[in-house]
Amino acid sequence: MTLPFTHVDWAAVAPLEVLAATGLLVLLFDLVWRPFAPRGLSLSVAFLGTILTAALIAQQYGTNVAAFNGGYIVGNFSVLFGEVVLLGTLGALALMGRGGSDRESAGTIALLLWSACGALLLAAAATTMTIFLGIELLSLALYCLCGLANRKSAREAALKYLLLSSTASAVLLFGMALLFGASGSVSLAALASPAMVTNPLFWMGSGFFLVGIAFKLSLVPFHAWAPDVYQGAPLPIAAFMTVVTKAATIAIFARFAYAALPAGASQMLLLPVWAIAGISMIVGNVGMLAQHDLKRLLGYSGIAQVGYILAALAGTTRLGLRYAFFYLVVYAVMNLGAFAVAAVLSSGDDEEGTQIQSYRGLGARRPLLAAAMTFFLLALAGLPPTAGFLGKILILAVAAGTGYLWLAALLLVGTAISLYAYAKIILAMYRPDHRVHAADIPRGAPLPWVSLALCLVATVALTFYPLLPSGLLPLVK
Amino acid sequence: MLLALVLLPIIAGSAMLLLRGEDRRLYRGIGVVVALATLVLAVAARSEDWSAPWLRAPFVANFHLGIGALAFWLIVLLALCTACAVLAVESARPRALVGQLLLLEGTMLGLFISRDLLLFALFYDLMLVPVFFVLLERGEHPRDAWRYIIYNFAGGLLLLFATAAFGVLHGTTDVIGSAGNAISGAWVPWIFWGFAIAFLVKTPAFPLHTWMPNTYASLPPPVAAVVGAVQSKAGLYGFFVIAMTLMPQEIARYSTALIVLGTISLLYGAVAALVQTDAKRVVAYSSLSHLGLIVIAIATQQPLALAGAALYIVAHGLFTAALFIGLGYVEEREETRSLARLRGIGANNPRLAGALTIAGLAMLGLPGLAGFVGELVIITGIVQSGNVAVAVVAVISVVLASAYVLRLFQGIVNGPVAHDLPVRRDLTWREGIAIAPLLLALLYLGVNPHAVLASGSVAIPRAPQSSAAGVTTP
Amino acid sequence: MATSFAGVPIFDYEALASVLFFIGLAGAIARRNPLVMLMSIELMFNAANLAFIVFARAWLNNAGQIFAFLVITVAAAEAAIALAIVVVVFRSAPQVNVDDVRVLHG
Amino acid sequence: MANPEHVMGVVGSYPLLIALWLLPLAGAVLCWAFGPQLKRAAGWLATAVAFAAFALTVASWGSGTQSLNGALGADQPLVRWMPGFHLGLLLDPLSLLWACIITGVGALIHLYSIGYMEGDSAFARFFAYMNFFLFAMLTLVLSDNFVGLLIGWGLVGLASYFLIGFWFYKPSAVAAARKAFVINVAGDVGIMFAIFLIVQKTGSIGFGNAFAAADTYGPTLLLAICISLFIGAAAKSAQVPLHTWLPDAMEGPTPVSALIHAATMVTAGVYLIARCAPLWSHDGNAQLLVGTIGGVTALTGAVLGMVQWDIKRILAYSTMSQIGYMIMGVGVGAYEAGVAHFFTHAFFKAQLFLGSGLIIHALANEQDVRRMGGLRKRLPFAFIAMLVGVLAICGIPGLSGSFSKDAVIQGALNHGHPWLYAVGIVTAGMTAYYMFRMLFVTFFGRYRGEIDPSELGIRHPEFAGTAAHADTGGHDSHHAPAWLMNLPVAILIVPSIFAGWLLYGGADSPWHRFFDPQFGVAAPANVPISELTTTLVTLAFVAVGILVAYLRYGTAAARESAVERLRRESVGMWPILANAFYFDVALDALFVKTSEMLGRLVSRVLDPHVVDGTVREAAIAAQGSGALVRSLQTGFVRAYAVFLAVGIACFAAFYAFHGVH
Repeated sequence: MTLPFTHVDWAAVAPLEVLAATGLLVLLFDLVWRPFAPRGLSLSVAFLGTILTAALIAQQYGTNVAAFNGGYIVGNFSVLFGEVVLLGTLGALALMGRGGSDRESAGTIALLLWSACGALLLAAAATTMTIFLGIELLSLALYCLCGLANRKSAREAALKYLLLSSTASAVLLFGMALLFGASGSVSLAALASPAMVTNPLFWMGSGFFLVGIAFKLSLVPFHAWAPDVYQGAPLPIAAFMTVVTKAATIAIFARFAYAALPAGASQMLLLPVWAIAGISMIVGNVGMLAQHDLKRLLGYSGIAQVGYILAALAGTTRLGLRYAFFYLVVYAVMNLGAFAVAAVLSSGDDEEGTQIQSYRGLGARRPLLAAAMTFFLLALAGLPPTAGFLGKILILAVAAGTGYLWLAALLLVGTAISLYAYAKIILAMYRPDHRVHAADIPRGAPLPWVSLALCLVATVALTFYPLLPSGLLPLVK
Repeated sequence: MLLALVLLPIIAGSAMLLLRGEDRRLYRGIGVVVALATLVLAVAARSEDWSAPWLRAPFVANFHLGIGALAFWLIVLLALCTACAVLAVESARPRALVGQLLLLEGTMLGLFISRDLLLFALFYDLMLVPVFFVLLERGEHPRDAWRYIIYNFAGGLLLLFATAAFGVLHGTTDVIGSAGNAISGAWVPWIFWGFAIAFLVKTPAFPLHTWMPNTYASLPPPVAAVVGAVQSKAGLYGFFVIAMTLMPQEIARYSTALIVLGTISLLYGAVAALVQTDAKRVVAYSSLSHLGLIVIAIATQQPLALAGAALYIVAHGLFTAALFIGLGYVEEREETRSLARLRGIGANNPRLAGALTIAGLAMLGLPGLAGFVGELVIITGIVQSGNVAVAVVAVISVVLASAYVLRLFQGIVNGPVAHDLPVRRDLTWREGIAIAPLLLALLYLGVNPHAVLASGSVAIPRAPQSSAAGVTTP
Repeated sequence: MATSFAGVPIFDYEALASVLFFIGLAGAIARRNPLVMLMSIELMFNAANLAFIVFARAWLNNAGQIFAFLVITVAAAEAAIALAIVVVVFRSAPQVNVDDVRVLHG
Repeated sequence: MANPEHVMGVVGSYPLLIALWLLPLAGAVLCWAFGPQLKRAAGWLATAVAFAAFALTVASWGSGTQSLNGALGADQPLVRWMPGFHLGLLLDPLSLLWACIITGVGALIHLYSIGYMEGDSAFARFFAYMNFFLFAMLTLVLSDNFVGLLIGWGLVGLASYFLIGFWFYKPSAVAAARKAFVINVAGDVGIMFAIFLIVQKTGSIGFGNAFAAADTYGPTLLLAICISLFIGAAAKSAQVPLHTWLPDAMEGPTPVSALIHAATMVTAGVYLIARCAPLWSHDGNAQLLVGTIGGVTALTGAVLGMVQWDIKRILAYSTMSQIGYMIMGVGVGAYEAGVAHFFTHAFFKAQLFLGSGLIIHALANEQDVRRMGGLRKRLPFAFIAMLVGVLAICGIPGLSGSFSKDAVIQGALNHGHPWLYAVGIVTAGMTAYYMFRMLFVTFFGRYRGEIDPSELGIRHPEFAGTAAHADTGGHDSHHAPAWLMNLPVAILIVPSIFAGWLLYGGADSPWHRFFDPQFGVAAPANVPISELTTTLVTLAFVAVGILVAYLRYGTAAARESAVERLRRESVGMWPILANAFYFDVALDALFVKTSEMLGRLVSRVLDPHVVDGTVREAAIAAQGSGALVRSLQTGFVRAYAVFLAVGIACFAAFYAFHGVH
């Protein structure tokens, strides 16, 4: 018996292998050298491995390989989304270097890397099977990661995420089963057949499939887990989830929406998604208004931001995908930046520093940090000169171009509300009468600072040198 | 050099925010030098044109900078106001204030020299930030910062939308200051109102003005001077270079609506100014009234009215800045702005009283000062466009203006000396120099307004666009 | 595509799978014991599995069967993690009730 | 107006004209900037400037009266704003006359002020304002276009404002200044409006173009232009109903009242209408309107003048009444007569004011005639000055007033307005009454300054213009030599008596020859009443007026019972007269109260609750929805699962529906 897969197939997944192996190496090194270099070593290995993976993926740019019988398709699409995933991973790793207890740090890092493997898999997955595999790999690791802090809230977040996400996975899986029943193939390519338009199984399967996707994207009404989990999870993990999970899931959604739908059915089929994307923009932003915890607030913010990204995809145009990707990158950068500021300010596992109350008077005590935080919040709101501004205008342009004006209108309303919410934090930082409340704030570890600075530079640079890759169209075969 | 023009104040301002120490003379000195340097640069770069590519899709956008006819005078006004405002800074923490003022100047400079709609939109939102922070840190109530940012940001969002839609429709946003970019179509009304509402918020005009009295009252006087004098003109400038140039049919079609809004603003601001007890609020509401007149002028599209509008934009900037700075001196001396308490300043501060007098007279449109020429030419244009009833309302507002200006000015300057208020010395040389250029400019433009008047009638480009270096088609 | 399997129409299998799925969903919502919720979720997984196998048979495509095996494996891993998390959460609790877990809300 | 650009004068370069125009400005700036250094010299400097300006005016006589190809006078272009907006100076007989009075009488009043303002803490500032006023007034009369005229119009209003409110620590002065200014601005916008209409029609602001097109406007537009211009004239010249500021303006120092509120500024309306004679001549309706308002004003002023007690208010109402004559004259088309009355009035009214100033100065700022009496012996020079003025204003033959007043009255008849003719004659009688009343009460009888005010019926001394509460900045501590104040008055006596003789001789009079090129031939005097008859009838009415005044105040018995009589008259005065026909109250209720009420409505109700309220409600709604979202997020994982299930159900329903279709 010969293996059905060739050298080409394995070469295509080489980056995943490297990343997975890095996770193993981290554990191994930790086992051997733990007494000497508790955390720095694990982090260094993880950084090196991730950067190596990123380099390997970058090498695949411009190639076009359908590995594993079309289950894993390497192309510009997978490369670019993979890089975003790794960007998020690096950002999360950087936040891990913020001090606190060393307990289980190697395990955490390893799990994080493996979770990122799942996300990388999703970026390239083109069959329902690989998609399921990727989602589960991503999620299973995250269930653990969420609970890896010695806090009641962290454990609760893990439980909630576990129960709800598993349910959603089951729905997704059931949808996949129905899609399989409709087309007789696990390949997404098979769904693009015109015969599917009249197939009830296809419609029901797509519905369940999209519910699963919408849950991962935390779109309303499948969003309820997100604020709780982001608040409860350790800070680096929350950052990871906001960026990596979203990037990977959007990759899947884009592949499904752009390449796997029969012509003529796609707009009607995806209409519910656009609708809940629109609702998410409002609910997410409104939800921010009454929050007292930064991580929770950013969770709500994420709900709305995903809505923006989907608004770019509405109409499923080539340009839309480019701008969705651009906004995704921008969101990743500014979100990581905000988390980096929070990481500098919070120390230890209890993460009291993420309470908005503790930001009071920051403007006077730590002007640089306060300025950075303000910058990222304004970026999230879409004020210039941040890339959030350019991203929004591009999304508006696409929405105007494709005729989804109502999405554009909801985006405008949502953005206005969001500024209200972000301004509240800024207000807390700069209000003169809050100056006295400023508690003693730790200096913070260097890594989050570096991350913060890089994010800041990137957020500005992306405005003036927007990263708008062409040839991003996802393939299924 | 154009790039340097924008970057100089921004870099200087940012650096100032990051530095330490509160040496008032040092920072004031740097600020004045930077502001004057921008003035020199602007004059030197008046005919320059600089461009670099930005976006290729979904529409072409470039970093395209150049100084238009009207923009030039706005820049001169801006640099002058900034220099004076910086010089008038009187704070225990001057560093950040001067820094924010320079940032404000830089962002507004960027706005005025943008030749690309997207770049314009960028600066349009960006210039909110320094003011927001000043309000936040030094305003009288955080609520004012809220109100300011929410209203203006909402306007900015509409501008954003309109810009995006314009870009999609037209294929390029590199259109400011060049002819032949007028668009038409079923969508254009939406785009037009997107721009128009954004500009009306900024100006502000009824009913989008309620952020303004609080903001002006709350801001420290130097910043209030720059915001009231120049930032409020961003919307009007936008009307000139965007709404009028790119959507001439729409502005003609909706001129009635704009005229009605302008007329309501005109009267509304005037009667509200009559009964304010806060000196700065009088100026704020008067601003609503005066800028309403410019909105009307723009809506009529009459060349004479536009010429007058250009002059009045500059004149209003000058006397608003002078008044805010002057009232700042009063507040600093007497520790109150309440007209119920202030009186008799003139007895001990004749120079301050004189400065306030000239600024106030310019505001009420005294013949011979710049404000008068603007009003006269604008209303002449309004009559020429056939809106005689509007002109009647406009002249009524002139009478009301004399009433509220005198109420303000006499309330502060005249009357018996208020013995319950502290007696301070008259204007120092520095304070005098900070306000004198504005007053001299008012006098000069009142006699010889030719150059500025001309800029209004040529603001709408008719000549073909000069080819810009570095621009490639997608 | 075959229309029946072992004398039973495909539609009936589909119906059964659907019923199982919704029973599982109902259980996941209604029960307070996280273990029972997890069991309900497993039921949903298995409903999918059933559908996969039936469709694999119907389409004569063994990818569906492979998928089912994959799901079983993944479900096992998930169960392991789930039990660990449940134990950690309810280690010192008198009873196992998800309604008691609501530090995070709002 | 033969030349195509329709410039009125001979275009050229006239450095004297520019010097004449700018010299007072330079004086003003010098006095203002270096006041503290100049001290008393500021007064002399300003006076020298005024005399120099007068000399320059006389020196410009030749260019002002030159005539070339139909162009009359001198035109000096200045600046160009825009096409059609050219500013320049024009000196023709009309402006020459005004310039002479402004600088000539102005110079004398400057001289007088050095004495009157002696010791005032803001001595230099006063002269800066005075010189500034000269500059503004010269701008007004020398401009060759409506915008320049409007600039001057506004600036004289400003100068007037400054000078009325000169003692700015007096709340009453401040209020009076504001009132004067606001009403004057209302007049300014009238002129502004006329400019709009003219520019719309002619595309130019120049007088020449405007008048050349006089017959092309059409009746409606022409009437609108004339009415707009007249609003300006009425506000400036205190015509009913915009006259209420003038009595209040007497809060200013007395020389100011003499110069601005009697001799020059308040006659700007006369100038304006005379200047725009080509427009008025084309519009009978406008003539009727303006003539009527002039007549009404003359009568109203006279009636109110009869019941005043403040010496300056008596003179103020008399000024108002006399300007009514002038407006009536120029309004109906008797331009030469109206202008002539301005000319003579400038002298005798300035003299009256300066004379009253002598009294006020001597009595330490006492202005209430009830507290005077018997001053004939104490202030003999003032008595002579006042007497000459009174005789002149009453129109006693031979004195200046009689010539011009009779010319106006006769002019009204000549131009077909018999009613105005009658009004003019009746008013002349009333004028004689109140002027002699003032004369008798002030200079005859016994001095009543030591009597308690309440016995004289002065219920609120602080409001009655008495010196009791007027703090004039150490005004009394110094006294300048008497000749400083007496000399100008003495000089003014000469023209007060003789200036009218310029009119003597009908069509051959120097006056007519001077103005003939300007106004053209007067209307044919085809009327049943000759000039001599008019003079005699007027004289009869004047005699009656004087007689009544004598009987009431001048007889020996009346002098004896003066205190009792004055008290009775004061207390028993009709409210309608005491309140000056309620003009103030009506204007206040109509405009001031209304706009303040609107302002309160706007800023206390509309702005916070309606306009901003909408936004605030939206913000509150957003906050509320935030709380709602928060409350939905209960924390119960099963509740979240319910959301999930509901979502699934909705999705399933949607896709099932579309799948089946």
